[in-house]
Amino acid sequence: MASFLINTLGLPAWLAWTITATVSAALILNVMAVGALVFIWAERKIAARIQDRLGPTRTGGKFGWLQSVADGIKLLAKEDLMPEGADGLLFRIAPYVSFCASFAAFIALPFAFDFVGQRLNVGVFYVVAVLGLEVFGVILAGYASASKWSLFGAMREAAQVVSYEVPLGMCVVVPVMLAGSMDLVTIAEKQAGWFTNWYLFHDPFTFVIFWVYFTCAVASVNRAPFDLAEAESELVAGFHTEYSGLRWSFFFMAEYGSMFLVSALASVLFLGGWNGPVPIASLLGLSEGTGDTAGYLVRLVGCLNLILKSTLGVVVMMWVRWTLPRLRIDQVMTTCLKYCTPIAAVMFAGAMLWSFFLPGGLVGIAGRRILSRPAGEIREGWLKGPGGRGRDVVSSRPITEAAMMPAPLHSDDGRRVSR
Amino acid sequence: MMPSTLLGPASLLGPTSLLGFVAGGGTACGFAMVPLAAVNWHGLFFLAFAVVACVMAVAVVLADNVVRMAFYLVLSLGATAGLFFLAGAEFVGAMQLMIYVGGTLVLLVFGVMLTAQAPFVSIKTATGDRVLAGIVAASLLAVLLQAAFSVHAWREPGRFPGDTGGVVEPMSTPLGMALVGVRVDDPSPGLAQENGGGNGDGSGGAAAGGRSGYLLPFEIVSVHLLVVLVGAAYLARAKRRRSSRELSEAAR
Amino acid sequence: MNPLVDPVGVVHYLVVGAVLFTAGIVCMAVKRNALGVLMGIELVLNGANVNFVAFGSPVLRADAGPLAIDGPVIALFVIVLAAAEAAVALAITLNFYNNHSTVDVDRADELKG
Amino acid sequence: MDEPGGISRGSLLEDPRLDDQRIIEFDVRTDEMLVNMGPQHPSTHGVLRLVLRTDGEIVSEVEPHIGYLHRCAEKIGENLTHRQWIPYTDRMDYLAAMNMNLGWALAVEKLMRHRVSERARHLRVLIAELGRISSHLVGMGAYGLDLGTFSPFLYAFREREKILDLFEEACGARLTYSYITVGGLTADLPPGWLLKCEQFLDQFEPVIQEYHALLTTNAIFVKRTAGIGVLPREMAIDYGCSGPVLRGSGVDQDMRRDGESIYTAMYDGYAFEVAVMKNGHYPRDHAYPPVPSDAVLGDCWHRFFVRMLEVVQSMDLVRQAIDRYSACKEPLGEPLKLTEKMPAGDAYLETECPKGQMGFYVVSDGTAIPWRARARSSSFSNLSVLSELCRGCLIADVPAIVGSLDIVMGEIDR
Repeated sequence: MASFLINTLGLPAWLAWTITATVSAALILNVMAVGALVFIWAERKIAARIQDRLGPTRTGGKFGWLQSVADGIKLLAKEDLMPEGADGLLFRIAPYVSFCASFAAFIALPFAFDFVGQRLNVGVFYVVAVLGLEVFGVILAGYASASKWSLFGAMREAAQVVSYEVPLGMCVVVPVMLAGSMDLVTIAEKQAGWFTNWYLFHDPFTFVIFWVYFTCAVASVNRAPFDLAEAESELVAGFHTEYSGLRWSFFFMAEYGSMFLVSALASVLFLGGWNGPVPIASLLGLSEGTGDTAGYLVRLVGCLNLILKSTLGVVVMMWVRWTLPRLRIDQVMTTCLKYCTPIAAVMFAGAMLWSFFLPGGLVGIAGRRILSRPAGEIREGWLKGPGGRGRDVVSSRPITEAAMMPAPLHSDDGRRVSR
Repeated sequence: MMPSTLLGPASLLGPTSLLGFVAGGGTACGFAMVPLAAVNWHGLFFLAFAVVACVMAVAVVLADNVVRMAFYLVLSLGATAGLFFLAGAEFVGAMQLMIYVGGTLVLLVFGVMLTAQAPFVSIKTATGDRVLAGIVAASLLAVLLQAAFSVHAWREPGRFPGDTGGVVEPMSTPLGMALVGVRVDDPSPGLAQENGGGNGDGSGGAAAGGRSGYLLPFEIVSVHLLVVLVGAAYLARAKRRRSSRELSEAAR
Repeated sequence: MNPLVDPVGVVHYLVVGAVLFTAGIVCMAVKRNALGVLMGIELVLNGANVNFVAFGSPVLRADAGPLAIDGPVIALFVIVLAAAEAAVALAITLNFYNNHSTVDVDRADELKG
Repeated sequence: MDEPGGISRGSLLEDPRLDDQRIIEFDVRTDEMLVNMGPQHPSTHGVLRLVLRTDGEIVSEVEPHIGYLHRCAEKIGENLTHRQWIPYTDRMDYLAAMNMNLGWALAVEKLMRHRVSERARHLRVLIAELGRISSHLVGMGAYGLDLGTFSPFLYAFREREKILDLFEEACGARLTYSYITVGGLTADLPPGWLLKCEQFLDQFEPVIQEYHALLTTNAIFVKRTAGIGVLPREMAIDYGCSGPVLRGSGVDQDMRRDGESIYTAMYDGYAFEVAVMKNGHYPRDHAYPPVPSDAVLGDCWHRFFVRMLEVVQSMDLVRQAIDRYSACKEPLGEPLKLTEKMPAGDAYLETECPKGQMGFYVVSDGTAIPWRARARSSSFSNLSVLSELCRGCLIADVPAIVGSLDIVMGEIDR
């Protein structure tokens, strides 16, 4: 798009890039905002169905499609209150901090092969790190509200999220290890093909660790049964007790955005990303590279695939929320430190040993390397890696940029350059 | 071509164009001094991040409220992470976000907890101290800037990120290898042989070359972290015990 | 030298690093709040980090050479050690608060605990 | 250095190491915080105000403040005739208004030495036990809400609605019935009502298994309630607790069996076993889920479980009452006149209401208007034990404990 603007319209480069970046940012923002609207509606309907009710039925037609929009308008029109004694600056800025963190994490999230705001070499790491910043807004809100309930909520959130980052990180590392890359695009590409290639089914350890990841993800985005920070029966509304109107809705957009994000991350890391369970495209002889329109369609289907999987994750979170009671803070910490962390550590070690000793998977022993194709490649890549050459600036030998990469990255980078 | 670049436009921009756009909000677009067509993106975002980092650092100094100080500090550190991304050190940037900013988060929590009582929220600095500090700061800054500008090689303009052919060089893999003791840029001949052998573990050749890997420092740091963890837990342990002598005295 | 037009070079980063470093030093010097002093230390380390990354960045200089790895690695070590340092410093602050009921470092003028 | 107040008393901190003389101080010095829970708080069941003294998440002291719903009901009772006061008893425990009506009616009947007809007796049992089911359904659902799960609340209300429908058909009201009144009931059941009631019971029976699955046996629910807020038997008796709170502590007392004869006569011929743990097990008349291993007698889980058992027990009683009621061929009889004079003297009667033993005291000077009308609230006594139970618990346990006491502010403040 930028090159189109530069070459065809003759815009200055910086303007072209500004426009391009704005469009991308707007698209991601749309994913988040519209996603939040849809998810809030879905949450109402799902909760209603679980509770033997109907949920919204009138606003905007039969299924209450426009209920979220109506809510949004109501929130916009609501008075924005700030308690006396609050720290004005921090109180005002806190919801946006939360929202920005959630939003910024979307930048590195690939929706399909090339549908990514910014492909980052350290994508996984970046997403987890930025997601962890969301707690920041919550703490600021809790402190700045000058309310004891808010403070309780903030402190709980801080303890919980900081603790859960440990097992979450350990879970995330496993697919990174298997793929040999922290690039989300690469990780998802490694799982192309039939659903048996998904890391969920890579080995028993990854299967277990997916559920650990999901638990930790639910905890780190503050959803029931880990929604201690806003536990309405204990802390009134926790950190957002004093918020109203638009600022309050920003907290909610951040929450739903994060929910979608961790689900999407789970899809990319464990459920094959944009690859469907059946590689229809490649069976039909299509790929991302064949032709503009066909490739675009393939990517579009992939995008739908990913959104579908993520939505499934979000729905499961809702299902859990409307079924289970809330844990107590000490039980939440016990779950994290006594169960999730050790399990994640053991599973990490197990997955490591598995991919070392059984790079071809169980079937691989039998001589058929259909399953877990990537693991073997990564090992080869690692062995080959040190033998590659350093960068040109030092050595007198001509060295290609790709040579310093492990083999798997090499190929896809090459593809990228060629495009 | 159009569809493929719809969402992936920024490969020429350096890694953080979008992040930069969000964070910087395009604040620096209004520089009227230079012809607009000549503006380059990298510099624009560098400016945005640099301004945020510096201004927030100064704000940390000027603020009195601990929680606000921590907030400014986080913004400053976050902007610095952006600078790291711009410099191509993506891994360091992400690390900075995760560990540094996360660590500051704990600082903030402590700030909140320790200053729940009003008197500690803001401990004012004497004006004389401020003036004195200002003088010292100015001279220190002058020295540092002079030093920075004194070396000619440092004043050379860098490359446009686009010069590398649009591919962001992946930094994390060589970094990780360096940490386990393997230098990918090591031209030592030993590696070539190993490569030919096909089953070398790669670590043997590192010592042969001039540049060493970081396996030992890495291990030391990990042990250090463990020690620090134990030490911090000890310092902030839950209870203190009376010695047996004191006990017997108390009993008498 | 204009960063808007020319490519950003090492010296630009050095200036940022210098400002952060100075701010940190001043922060350490003038803050009476122990946590403020701690934040000053973080700023100083961060300023140093900017320099490490700048010197090692192949984007900023053509002659980065082996520093392309050394710079980031050292920066990583600094970050990790800063985190460790923060943990210990916080523990000390906590102890200090317990003994003196304040976090004002000016009141820490006796050696016995 | 002085020890932070209250922290060493906590049940959570009942750690043998704390008695260690060598420990002289807590290193992390903490400050206490006074937190106001209520009167506008989602989980204080109305307008109860709790002042929590907390140390971090640990509650060292809870002080209930009551009186936000005081409506001078007892004083009003001195200006109305006995039957006119019935609607005011509706508004005491508005979740079990039928049982409130019954309590006052029986107290006045005791003073007047009035016996209602057999048919009225069985109808009263039927209605009162239905009222008990509906009250326990609210208590159970709201308890789930206190613990952070929303769905059981609506499941419970769904069934309660059906009971309210039955009540509405019988007396025209859904919340404040004034159905049972001095000298009988205001009206007989409409035709077909018994059939509907039986239909309700038939479909309600399997639903209880749902409640057990969602709450009673749910792992998180057990973790949140088992061993929390343990009320020892002696303390329960000392504080005058009653109802499921008392029985949850293992005290075998139920006014329907142990009360005064005018009340127990109502249940003559009815077979029921008091829902209390005896010799380590609950009554075995139905298949109940087993008691979890970490539940201690007298904790929140047991109080909750007793309520669940009483729902089943009341269903049995309702079935029996339906049989006996339909067997009665004599007429229902008219209630006493509004201005029927009471003999001079006084009478006090405690009945087994869903929340506990509700006592009504009436003093008469010979007119139809009581000289004194007083109510002994069961929730009031049950609430008084709160500060003992909450000592040293976590903040999240406070709603769990308050919810397990199942109080109604309308009854406490009157």
